Amino acid sequence: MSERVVLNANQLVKSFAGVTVVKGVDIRLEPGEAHALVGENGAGKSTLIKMLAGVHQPDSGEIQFEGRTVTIANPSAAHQLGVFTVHQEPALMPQLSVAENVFMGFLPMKKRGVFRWVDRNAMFAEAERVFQRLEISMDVRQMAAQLTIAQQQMVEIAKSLIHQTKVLILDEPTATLSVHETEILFRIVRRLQSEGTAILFVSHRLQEVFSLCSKVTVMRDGERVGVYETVHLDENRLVSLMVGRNINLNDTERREIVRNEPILKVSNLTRRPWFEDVTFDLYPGEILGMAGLVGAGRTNVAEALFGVAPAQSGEIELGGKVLRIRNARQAIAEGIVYVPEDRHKHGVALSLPIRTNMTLPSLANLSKWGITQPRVETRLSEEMVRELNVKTTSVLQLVSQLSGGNQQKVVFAKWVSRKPRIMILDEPTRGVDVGAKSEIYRIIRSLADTGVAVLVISSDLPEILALSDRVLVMKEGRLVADLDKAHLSEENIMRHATGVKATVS
Amino acid sequence: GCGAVTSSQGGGGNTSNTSNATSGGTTQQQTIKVAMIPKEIGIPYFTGASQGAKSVASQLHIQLTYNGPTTASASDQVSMINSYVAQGYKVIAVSANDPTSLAPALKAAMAKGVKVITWDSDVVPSARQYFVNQATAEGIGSTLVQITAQHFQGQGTVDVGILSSTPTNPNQNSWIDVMKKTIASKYPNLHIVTIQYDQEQPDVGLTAAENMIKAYPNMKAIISPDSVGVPAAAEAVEKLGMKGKIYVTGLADPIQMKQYVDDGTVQQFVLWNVPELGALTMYVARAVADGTMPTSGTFTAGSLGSFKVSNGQVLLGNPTVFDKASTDKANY
Amino acid sequence: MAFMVLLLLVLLVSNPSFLKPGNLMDILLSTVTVGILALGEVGVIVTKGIDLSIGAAMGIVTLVVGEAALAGWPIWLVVLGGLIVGAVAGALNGVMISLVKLPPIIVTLGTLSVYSGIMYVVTNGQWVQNLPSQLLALGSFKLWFLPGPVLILLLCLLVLAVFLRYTVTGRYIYAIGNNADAARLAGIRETRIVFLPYLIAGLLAGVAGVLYIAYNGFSTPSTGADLNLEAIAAAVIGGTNVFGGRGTALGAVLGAVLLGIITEALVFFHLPAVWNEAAEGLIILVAVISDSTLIRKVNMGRG
Amino acid sequence: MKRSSIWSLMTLGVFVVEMVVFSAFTPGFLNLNNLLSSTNNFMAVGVMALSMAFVIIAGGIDLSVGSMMSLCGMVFGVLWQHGMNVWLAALIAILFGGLLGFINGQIIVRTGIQPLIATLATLFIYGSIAMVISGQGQGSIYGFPQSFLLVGTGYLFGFAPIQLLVFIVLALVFGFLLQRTSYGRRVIFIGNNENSAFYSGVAVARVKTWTYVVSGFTSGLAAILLGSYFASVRGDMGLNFELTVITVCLVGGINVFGGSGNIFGVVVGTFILGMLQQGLNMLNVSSVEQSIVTGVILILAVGIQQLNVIFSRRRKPQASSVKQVANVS
Ligand SMILES: Nc1ncnc2c1ncn2[C@@H]1O[C@H](COP(=O)(O)OP(=O)(O)OP(=O)(O)O)[C@@H](O)[C@H]1O
Ligand SMILES: Nc1ncnc2c1ncn2[C@@H]1O[C@H](COP(=O)(O)OP(=O)(O)OP(=O)(O)O)[C@@H](O)[C@H]1O
Ligand SMILES: [Mg+2]
Ligand SMILES: [Mg+2]
Repeated sequence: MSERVVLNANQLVKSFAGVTVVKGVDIRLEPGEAHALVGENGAGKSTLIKMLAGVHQPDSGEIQFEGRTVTIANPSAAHQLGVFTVHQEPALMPQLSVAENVFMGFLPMKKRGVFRWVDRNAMFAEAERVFQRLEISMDVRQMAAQLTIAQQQMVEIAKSLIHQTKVLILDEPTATLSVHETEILFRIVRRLQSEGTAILFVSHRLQEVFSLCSKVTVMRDGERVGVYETVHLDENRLVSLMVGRNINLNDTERREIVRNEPILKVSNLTRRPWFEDVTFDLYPGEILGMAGLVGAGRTNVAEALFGVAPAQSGEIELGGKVLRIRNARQAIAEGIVYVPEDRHKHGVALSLPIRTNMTLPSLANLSKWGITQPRVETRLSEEMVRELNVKTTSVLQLVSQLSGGNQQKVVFAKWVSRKPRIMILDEPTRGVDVGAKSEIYRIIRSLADTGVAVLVISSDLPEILALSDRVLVMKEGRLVADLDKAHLSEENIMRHATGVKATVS
Repeated sequence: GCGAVTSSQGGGGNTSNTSNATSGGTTQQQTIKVAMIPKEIGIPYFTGASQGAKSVASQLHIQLTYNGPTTASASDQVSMINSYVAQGYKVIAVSANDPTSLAPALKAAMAKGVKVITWDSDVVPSARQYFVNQATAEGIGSTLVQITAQHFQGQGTVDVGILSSTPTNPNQNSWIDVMKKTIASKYPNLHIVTIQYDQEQPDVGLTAAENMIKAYPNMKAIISPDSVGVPAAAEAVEKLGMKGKIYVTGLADPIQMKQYVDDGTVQQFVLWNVPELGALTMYVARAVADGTMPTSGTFTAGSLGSFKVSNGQVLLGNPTVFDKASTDKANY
Repeated sequence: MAFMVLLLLVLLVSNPSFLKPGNLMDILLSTVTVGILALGEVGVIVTKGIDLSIGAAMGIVTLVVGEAALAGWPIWLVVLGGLIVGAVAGALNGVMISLVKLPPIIVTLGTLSVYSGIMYVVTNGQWVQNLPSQLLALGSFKLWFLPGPVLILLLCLLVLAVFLRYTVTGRYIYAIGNNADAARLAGIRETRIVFLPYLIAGLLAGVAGVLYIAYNGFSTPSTGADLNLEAIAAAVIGGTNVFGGRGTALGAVLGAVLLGIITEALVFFHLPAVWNEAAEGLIILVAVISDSTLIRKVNMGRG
Repeated sequence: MKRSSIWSLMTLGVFVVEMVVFSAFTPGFLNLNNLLSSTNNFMAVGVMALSMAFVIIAGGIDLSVGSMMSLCGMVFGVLWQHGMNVWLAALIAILFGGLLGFINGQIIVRTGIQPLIATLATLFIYGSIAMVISGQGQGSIYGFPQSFLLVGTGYLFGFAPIQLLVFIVLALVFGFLLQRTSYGRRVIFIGNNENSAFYSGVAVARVKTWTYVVSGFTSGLAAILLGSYFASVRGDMGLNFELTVITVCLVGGINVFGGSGNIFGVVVGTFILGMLQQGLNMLNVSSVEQSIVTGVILILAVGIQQLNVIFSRRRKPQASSVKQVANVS
């Protein structure tokens, strides 16, 4: 039995600055097994994974690899064992080519003289092959700086596929991916599995857990709740194991929307080469979904509406007034706010406290004669922390110390407090756990109920379906469908998004 | 120009209170602390002066501190002056980087009973008691022009380039002013075509000189009143194969010029006796401390001989024109 | 460097003698020192570092080389000594930055002071001059039509460019500068990779120092004081980003050449020298701005 | 925030050690009057460092401060020479500094070129213009009225140097500005994540431009202080000041890459470096040795402040255990 175990971690403990975040967790992986790791934001999943990947050292506990006790002192030690990890936040080298990013640390080389030369041709060819396997068209010579967050995620995945892996750890690899890319990823993972690789898979999309994994380890507050066979579970049961209570994501009790006058009329909005002739209306109180494959141009449309990347032509009419939105400040002043998809780049300042991040857009209102009011700010941000259930010790904690999902709530919080007219949410629940997701859904719905018009861009189809009153579908920079409630289904959306009839698991 | 460097030529009428200073260990003297501050350290010129000063300091019962900024900065000199005052120095002898910036600090020093003299580069007269003047601007400027003019005697218009140190150096500027005036009045065939700067860096000087030679093809002479500039100009002339075609002269230390004089790139250059300047400064310091210094007339500085004093200025004498023979003899 | 071409064209039209091959070679000659030092800065700045002491390190080398030559050492030993002194100066920076993890700007500001002080100590405040002709020959030899120093500059450029672009270690230098965390996750040993550029910079300061004294014929205790910022400027003008991750060897040398052209052009335009720096600043601005807008345009077009 | 306040405490410690060492070795050093009056030597640097802190925290750098100082000094001098009231001339010179800073800021935010290179260029340009003006004005300009000279050399209540008081008041204002105003908050945020600030509706370009404008103001003020202290202004009075000013900021714990630092640290940094020169002068250390000592102390001071960082890093087992793993696999 025990020789069937490739990796066996016993009683791992890790604390940061006196706070124990992983409290004696076991995990066992067998070759060819796909094992899910689930839990709320901040449950300690990434921390556990980082101990297996050599990023963090456990305070106590031991890790056995193929029966022998090992110290995984740093990432290259993990690599030597055959343990490769796709971390939660993509960390690419923006000024280097995609291919170099993929191979960094393992650059194909020819030895000649004292130097080790990079075999560039081999590198580019290899990289192209990897992306072909991923069924993605990617210019491997372009600089990583130009990639969207989803493309970055694909590069991260590609990095782990160039090795002979014994254990492949995937920390929320699908958070930015749409169904299409996710399917491709799963096909590859299944093949690796059949070759004997053990997979440890983290996701907040429980459907994926059920479709990919045979076992699931549930964590809550740094502890292991238990290990279960997925065949013996269903989604609701799993959620209650994670959260300790029942949650219904599809709570659709919504006020009927009366579509009288649109608050926002967008006509023929164009910004080549990103999108063209985008025309749609948005009504007060409506939640409008926007679906599409990665790179369809949704984010670009949002950025045009928010003014950070203004459109070249076309018209934006807000509350009957034609606007030329040239920058974010103007958009915000008009009541348009935007939760960006790349939260590390555009959403938060990681090394500043939660409070500072949450109050930045409202700073003018929160200060008197330009003098800040720390107490007022604290009160407001504590309120937001409570309302959004941000898991933190204090509002003065640095955002970098929060789990990914909680960071997302911070971004969300800074806009909710501004009482906007139009809220554009770009992947609003990327990396957010089920519990928080339902809270965010609740907030989105109640905002909409108070008359806020919401545009939700999401690659998570169940999310689009759960939230939207109406769905726009984008494909290659154009709006290809406007589906009302009656016509909403995953199949229908995917058909428009891909242009072919797709099957969805 | 700098108003401080005034001409003392023709000042012979002033003979009323000639007195001889009693200096050089005849009487039992008390040791005094003297601070000697050059414009900057690390330049052979000032190092030469310090050697001259050191050679006479002990016989004058002077405890000498020689220290200056590493770059020619007036503000560094001010903070040095302040700390010497705080440490109870008797005399401060400074070669000023700026005639006016040092004035408040020096006046404050005098108010506390410290004797202040300047050497090599003066401050406004109200901020010091004596200025030991190495040579008048007239002397330097006209000599440089004169030897150049003699070299080109009988020729038509001669284009001349000037390579100075920095645009703000007061000594350089006053010398260049005199050169211009002398040319205008006596040698109208000389024609200054450009003034460039070496920023006191050999490579900058070399590049500047090369560029001058190329940009002004008719230029026949380079005069550099700066000890970095002369060897740089000579080097440029050699590099561009213009030896014999471009005449190089200026103010420089003999030891620097030896190689260029030896190989014939430079025939003549100008300087005063720098160690003697340092030594004279020490004699003046001693006399000022003792209260035996005359305000005008003649001042006898031990073995150095006697020097003319007028309006609080002690004049070292006229600059020397060095040629191959005298360069070989000089050791500074 | 499109602007550079433009500048050269303007010069050609206004003063044809400027672009004579001999003159161009002279410009290259006058940029050798700054060019080599700028090459040293590239690797350093790519790793998000900076070396403010590079001119002072070169200054020490000029003095040591000069003194050693005057003391009658054989010329190969003199050169070797110069390179070693440069490398040691660079290594000292490197150790404090990579191993002790002190901020590069502070370390090199500190060593700038220390090295400048040492320059006076080495020479006792005197200049180094009247050098033996074997040493001076290093500055004036020619290979066919190429002056020796230019040849060595080109050699340094070639080696460094190839090293940075085509070797594994070179790519690791970029990786660290781009995203040190990601590089660590990829198993790159940070300490070693951060150390290397400083060593290289020191070594190049050694090369530059030997050439400087051999070419200029003398050196003073303040030699190189003006080159610390100029070398950085050349590298940055050539496209090296002070926030790390980007920069090329060729760019740095082109940056140095641009500075050289500007200096010479100003004299050719018969501009009073007090205006030189203003014109230099203005041309740098125009050059960098026009290049960056050009680059932006190209990127847009490509997208 | 937390890390930078640890830093400033450490910095304060370094300052105390420095003072103790100097008073132990120099008999006359701990004379309060001497100490107070010696601050006159470095207050101009301190004033410029206060605003440089803002520039650096916002992710920029300003190499042109010395040249702006020279140019403001010349503008002041020339205006006064042409008969303007000396105080009005001073005010105009300071405002003119703001204009120069505005130009810096606009070049940077409009063209997107690196601040290092933009301000290096204006360092040349402003400095050169100052030289040109001074060339026409015959070197230095002097002879200001006695009342004006009091700014640089006078004492309030007989012992408190006016320059020092100006610096302290300004430090309080700047400290308040950084820690307690929305402007300061935006500066810090931009230094941490400019993109995120932009996406949050912060007028990034305007906030950044203002840091340079303020840097210009203080350069103008420094020119006035120094002009009064030296009783003259000249075209190269600000030469080589930039590195000193930046050094003060770095010693004071301002992060070169922006985002963190505080004004208290800058104040302590000003005194550490200023007193260092004073103390070494009193010890009769030659300027050559001073240069070496200053360099070593600079590295040591920061090294000590880094100790906690280094130790926390050491606690983790490091690369040594890689071999262990290699044996296992
Ligand atoms: N470097 C750190 N310093 C301090 N606290 C940390 C650090 N890293 C993580 N934490 C804390 O540890 C807890 C667990 O974080 P972790 O990232 O492991 O959660 P997670 O389960 O991966 O959550 P998510 O689903 O949101 O990614 C969180 O409360 C987080 O705030
Ligand atoms: N080559 C590029 N250069 C500059 N910016 C780019 C480039 N490619 C993408 N972007 C930026 O990346 C972001 C996302 O663009 P994209 O068109 O892929 O959006 P999307 O369809 O919403 O993708 P997703 O489905 O991942 O949200 C936008 O901010 C866009 O401006
Ligand atoms: Mg996580
Ligand atoms: Mg998107």
